[in-house]
Amino acid sequence: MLLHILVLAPFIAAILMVATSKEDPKSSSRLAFIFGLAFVALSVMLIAAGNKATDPIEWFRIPGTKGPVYYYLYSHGLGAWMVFLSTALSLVALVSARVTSCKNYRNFAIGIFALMGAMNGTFLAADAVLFFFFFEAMVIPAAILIAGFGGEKRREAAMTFAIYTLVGSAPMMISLLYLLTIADNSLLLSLAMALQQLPAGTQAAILASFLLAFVVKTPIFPFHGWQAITYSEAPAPLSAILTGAMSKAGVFGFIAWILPIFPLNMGIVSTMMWLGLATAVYGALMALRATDGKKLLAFSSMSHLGIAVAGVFSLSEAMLPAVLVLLVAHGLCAGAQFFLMGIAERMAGTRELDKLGGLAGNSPVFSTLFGALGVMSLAVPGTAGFVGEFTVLLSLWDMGPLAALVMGFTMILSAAYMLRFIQKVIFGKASGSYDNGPRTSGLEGASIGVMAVLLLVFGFHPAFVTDSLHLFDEEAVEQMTDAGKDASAEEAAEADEGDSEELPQAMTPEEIAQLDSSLKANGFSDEERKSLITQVVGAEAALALESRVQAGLDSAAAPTNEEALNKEASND
Amino acid sequence: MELQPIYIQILALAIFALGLMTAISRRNLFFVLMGVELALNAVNLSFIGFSKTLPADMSVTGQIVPLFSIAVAAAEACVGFAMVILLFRKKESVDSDNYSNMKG
Amino acid sequence: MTNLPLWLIPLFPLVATILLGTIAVVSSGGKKGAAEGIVGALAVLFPAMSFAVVAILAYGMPEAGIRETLCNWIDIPLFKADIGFMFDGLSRIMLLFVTGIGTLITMYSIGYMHGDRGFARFFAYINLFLFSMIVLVLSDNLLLTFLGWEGVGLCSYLLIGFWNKDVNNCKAANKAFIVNRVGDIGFLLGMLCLVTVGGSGILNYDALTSFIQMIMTAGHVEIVLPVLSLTGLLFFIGCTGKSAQIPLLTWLPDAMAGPTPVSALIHAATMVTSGVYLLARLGSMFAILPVVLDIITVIGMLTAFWAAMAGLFQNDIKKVLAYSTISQLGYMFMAAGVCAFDASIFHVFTHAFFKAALFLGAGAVIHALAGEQDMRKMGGLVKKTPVTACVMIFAFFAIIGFPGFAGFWSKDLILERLFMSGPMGPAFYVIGLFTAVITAVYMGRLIILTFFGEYRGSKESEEHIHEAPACMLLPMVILAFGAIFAGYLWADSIGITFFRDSLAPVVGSAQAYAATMHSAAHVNPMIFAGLGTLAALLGMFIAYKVYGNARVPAAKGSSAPEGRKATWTFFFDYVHKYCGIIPVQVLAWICDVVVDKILQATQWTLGAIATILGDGATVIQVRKVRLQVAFSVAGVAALVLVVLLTGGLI
Amino acid sequence: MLALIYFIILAVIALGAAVCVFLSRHPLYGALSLVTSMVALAGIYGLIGSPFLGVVQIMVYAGAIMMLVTFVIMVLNGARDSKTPMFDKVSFFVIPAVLVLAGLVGFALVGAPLAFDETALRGSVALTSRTLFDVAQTGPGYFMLFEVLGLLLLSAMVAAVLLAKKRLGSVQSENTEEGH
Repeated sequence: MLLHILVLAPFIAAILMVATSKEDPKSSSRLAFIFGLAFVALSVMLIAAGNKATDPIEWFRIPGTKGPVYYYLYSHGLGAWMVFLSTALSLVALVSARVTSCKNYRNFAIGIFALMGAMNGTFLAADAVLFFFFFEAMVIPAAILIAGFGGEKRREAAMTFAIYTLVGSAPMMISLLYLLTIADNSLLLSLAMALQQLPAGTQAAILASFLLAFVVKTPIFPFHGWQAITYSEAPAPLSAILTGAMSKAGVFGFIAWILPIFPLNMGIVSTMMWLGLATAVYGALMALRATDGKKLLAFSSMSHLGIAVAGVFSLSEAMLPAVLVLLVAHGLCAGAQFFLMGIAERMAGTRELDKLGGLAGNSPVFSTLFGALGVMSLAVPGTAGFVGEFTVLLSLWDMGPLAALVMGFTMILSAAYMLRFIQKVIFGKASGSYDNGPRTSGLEGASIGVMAVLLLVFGFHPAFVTDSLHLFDEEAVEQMTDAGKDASAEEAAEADEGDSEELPQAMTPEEIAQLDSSLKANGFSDEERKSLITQVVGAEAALALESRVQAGLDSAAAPTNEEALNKEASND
Repeated sequence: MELQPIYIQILALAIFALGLMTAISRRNLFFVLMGVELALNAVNLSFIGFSKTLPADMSVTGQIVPLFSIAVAAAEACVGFAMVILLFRKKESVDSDNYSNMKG
Repeated sequence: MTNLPLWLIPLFPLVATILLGTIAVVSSGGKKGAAEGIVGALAVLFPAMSFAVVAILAYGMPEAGIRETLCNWIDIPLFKADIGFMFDGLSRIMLLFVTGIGTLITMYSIGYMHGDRGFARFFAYINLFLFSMIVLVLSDNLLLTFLGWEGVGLCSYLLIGFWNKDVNNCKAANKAFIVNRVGDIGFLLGMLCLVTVGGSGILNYDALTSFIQMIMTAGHVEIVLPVLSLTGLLFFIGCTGKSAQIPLLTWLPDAMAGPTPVSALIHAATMVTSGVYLLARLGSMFAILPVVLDIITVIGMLTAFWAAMAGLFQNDIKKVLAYSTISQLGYMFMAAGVCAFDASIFHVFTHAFFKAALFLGAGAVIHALAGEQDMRKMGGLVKKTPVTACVMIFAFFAIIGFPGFAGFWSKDLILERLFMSGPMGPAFYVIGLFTAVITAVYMGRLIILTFFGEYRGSKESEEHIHEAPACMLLPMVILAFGAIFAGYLWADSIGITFFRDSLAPVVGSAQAYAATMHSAAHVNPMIFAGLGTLAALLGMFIAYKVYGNARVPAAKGSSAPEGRKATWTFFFDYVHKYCGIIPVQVLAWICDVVVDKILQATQWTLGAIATILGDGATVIQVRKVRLQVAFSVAGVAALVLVVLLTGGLI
Repeated sequence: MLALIYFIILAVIALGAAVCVFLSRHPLYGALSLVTSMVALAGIYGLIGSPFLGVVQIMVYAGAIMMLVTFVIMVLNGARDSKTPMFDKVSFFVIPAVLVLAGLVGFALVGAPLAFDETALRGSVALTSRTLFDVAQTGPGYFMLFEVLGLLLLSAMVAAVLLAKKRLGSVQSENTEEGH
């Protein structure tokens, strides 16, 4: 139920916002604030609730494919945290935009809620088609908001953003459709199994098309053309959401879709890792030369996400918690920095770094927050950023000292550009007046302050974040199994009418061992392998159990399989 | 020689072709609308002609659809001419080539 | 009383930080700022309470120290770390002088910062610094030490750039942080190296020591030696950053842009010595890495010599002290390099007193002269500010190693250990002694130029020269006492070894291991004492001869040295510029101007192709609606034709 | 046989009138030709057994709509497109295209086997109205559709009025301008 609310209720909220008066931003902002707060509370509940899944509802059938598309949501630690980022940043954006864009506040709030719903859907979808649907749907409200509320070159920015992201994910749609013609349904597991049947060349092509979508969204080095202009032209609250939550969809895609579905050979893995590092260095270098505050933040964000992607493809055991902490830290930190830059722009009327300065004496609360968050983005120990970057560094160290060294270089560069940024904005002498717009409102300052405090809390006790991360723990596997059972029970019922011989059989230990070794060869870590196989075996065992009860056979073999598997995993 | 259904259809086709030609090739907006009316009439004729070839219980549909299409055509003509008046008032012209603002 | 929890020690400054920070932010909106009385009282009270806790704990500390694990910090696969504290001989000494001197300097700052707009903010930073420093020395594992390590770097950044209206101060602060960051990456990678060798548990100091002992007793040193050497080297890079050694030393002279109490506390007494602390803390590991130890010795020696030479050329009173700090840190590294960790920590201890006294004295002078830092415009101040002059002269005697003063005992000890360190020992000793002579020369120059001769500033400014207020003088006097008597905790020549015994549980075994590696002839310690005294006297004599006759060049504009002196002083700045900054800038330029333009061109080309294709399609999309309908008619005709030809209908 | 003769007469009238619509210069002539063509078509409807539709055709089309058309044409007196050519370059493309289309469809039609089903009169008023309004037999389908159609007509009327009327304010302003 929680999942349904988190995905669907934002859209309902958007529709309800339409009912409020356009001329009366005060009432609509109050309504929006209440909604936003409720969603944040819900997302915190989602994190606290652990793994959850809804009942799969058959949504529609794509002609030419075997199985139906399910409306099926499930949340694991990663997705839940991303949902938290999306709701929290949306709330702060609503608060911040209240001061900035009074005139069309209602429309802005509608867009933000629609965007939030699409992002939540992306992070919670268990069905590939559903995921893709939301993944694409995110672009629309974002592009409209940029075109409607952005800076001078907003049309260009919105076009660039929409074209880049939509074109980037178009190949993914085609290959997903192709996969669906082979797979039983569009759930993760059957996609992975379907992929195994394809020849290696096709697999590589499908992998490339999937990667492209996520690489553009993140963005990774040669595909980052949309990022700087979009982030700088979008209204600051939206940029915060874009960088804090939406760009996470790319990294999330790598973790939640690429890694489980595709057999990754080392070539791809190391290529992606080095691409991530190249992005990190490139972003940092570009940030060093940036003269536009928001562009600087955009490149800084790109640099950090490059590190996150490199961390993902280090595929070490510590990868998942490390990247999660890094993403959460970056989401909060970069988001807050964009909000602050937005306030600076509002006060000064410009984003040019050379025309800013001296804010420390002018508005101390703002500068305190600005300085504090700037320092936090440097991954100073005690902040969540440090835990994330250190653990990612640890993961990269596993891949080789050179990778870690490159990341270290990036960290030095990040200090260089971020300190320059802080100095240019809040230190020195004021080069203009700061009376262009309203100053930091109390609510704004408080919400950004809360983000800073959260960063500190996660920095000293990252277990808040990492503990929620039992990606495929027993409960989830159970639910996945149930879902699979339901789905395939229907199919089995259909099949019973025609031919009852087609009931699937449980996998033999040899088969499991084979699967395991193939997974291992493809670079899966022990835990992932174990969880994947547990899923497979769980689903298979449940099915086998059914058929065996019918056949009156002994069903003791299924647990034995699992035991053998556990033994294997522990031996590894 | 008796009346054959094919004659009716050929007549309907001829009138439809004339209506289409009028609608497309004439530039006067009135002729465009009248061409459309002519084409609609031809379609009605075709319906009725075909309905005559079916058994009585199945043919009723063929009688009903023209009825509706006449009503819809009336509505269309109503709005269409109102738009002509509006357009004429705007540009003092009923030449359809003058109204090409939609092109980006 | 000894069962006080350890976390109380860092807690007090942390609470003070939060309180003062809140006051600073809340009061900053108003015109007047917070009441200085309350802020000052809070700022001094909390460090003083920490000091009291440390003192109580230090008094009743058991031989093996106190260990306390507070909670779990990071717990993910592959890596676990706890937040835990360790209070042993080494931390005890560090904590005593960190909190003690910290309290004194905070007190001094109340007077120094009087009337500043950021009064509360300053003390919030100072308390944050004390918190970080306490965590640095109190933690029981490397990761938590790193927290303090970066924390002190951060506070140093904040305090150097405290007067942030002036962009130059900010640039100095940025430089300090970035150069430190380079070292910090070394520290981080060093930790990862250690994790590779022995898992995440090895980051705990006790675990590391027992690990080293285990491989030593098992005789497997050769196997892990390459990795451990790399580890040691990486940690040493971290130390060079924090302790301003070659090649990462350029930030310290620039860091003098901050308020003088900051220079005294952070850039002389405490933070910069954390590198030495780390070397001593990891002594058990460094002791088995001969190559790294040699590198440390050589680097320390070069730093000591170079900084002493550079100190000769400075006109800014604080810059002289900065180079002198670097030089003294070089001594400490030399000592650490020959495995004399107790001697280096002893020098850290005495140095903290006399250097803090010198800086506070310099601060009092600057305060008296309303911000003038150029020594060429001073002179004759002994009459106007007698207490300050006395304090500085005592500290001067301490730093040059005049017999009986604190520096004498520690420097003497280091030189002695250097001499006995092996075949290269005498060479090290000679250079060390020579550096001591130079030290005496430039310090003598400072004292002579500042306090003796005629006043060389403008007449009207002479009117305003006044002695500092009592709250500034009191800490100075206490530190001056420290500068005189701190050395008697380990007066080897007269047989007091309290300090060594206190450190023995921590670094004793490492030094014993190192001592077995080479045996040196025993020399009478009185000879070293005599030579040291001689060096100090010689230096003083030279200084008197050269500068005593008031042949001081007239002050021109900048206080920075010029010509060949500048080349010498800024040598490492040039090195950094040409080896670090410019390559990065070129790289950034390539990224921005070349790579990005290529990508944009690609993007543009693709867009142009799409546009051209689109234009091709719009040729059909004519202006006339009728023609479009005609096209569709033709299309229907074509469709019908196709259906007829393929026989779909008939 | 007699039916065929009637059919031929009516067909010739209808076709000829349609050609007149196509070729006439003034829209008023076109409208009158269109009326003629529609009346002829109504006759054909009656001839092939749908007298109800024939009546509706005359009432709605020939009566109501064409009156509207002529009225509008006369209101907009300048609607004569004498300045523009009747046929232009587009027509030379359109006419062959339509003819080809018609020829192809006609070719397809000729091949189709069609025959009249010789049963009783089917398009009678009684039968049609029974089919339309008999809720019990066919369900609400046609009845609902009929009502919706009524709604459509109503809304079309409202839309036409809204579109065509001058703004009251603008009328007044024009009047005042004239007054000055």
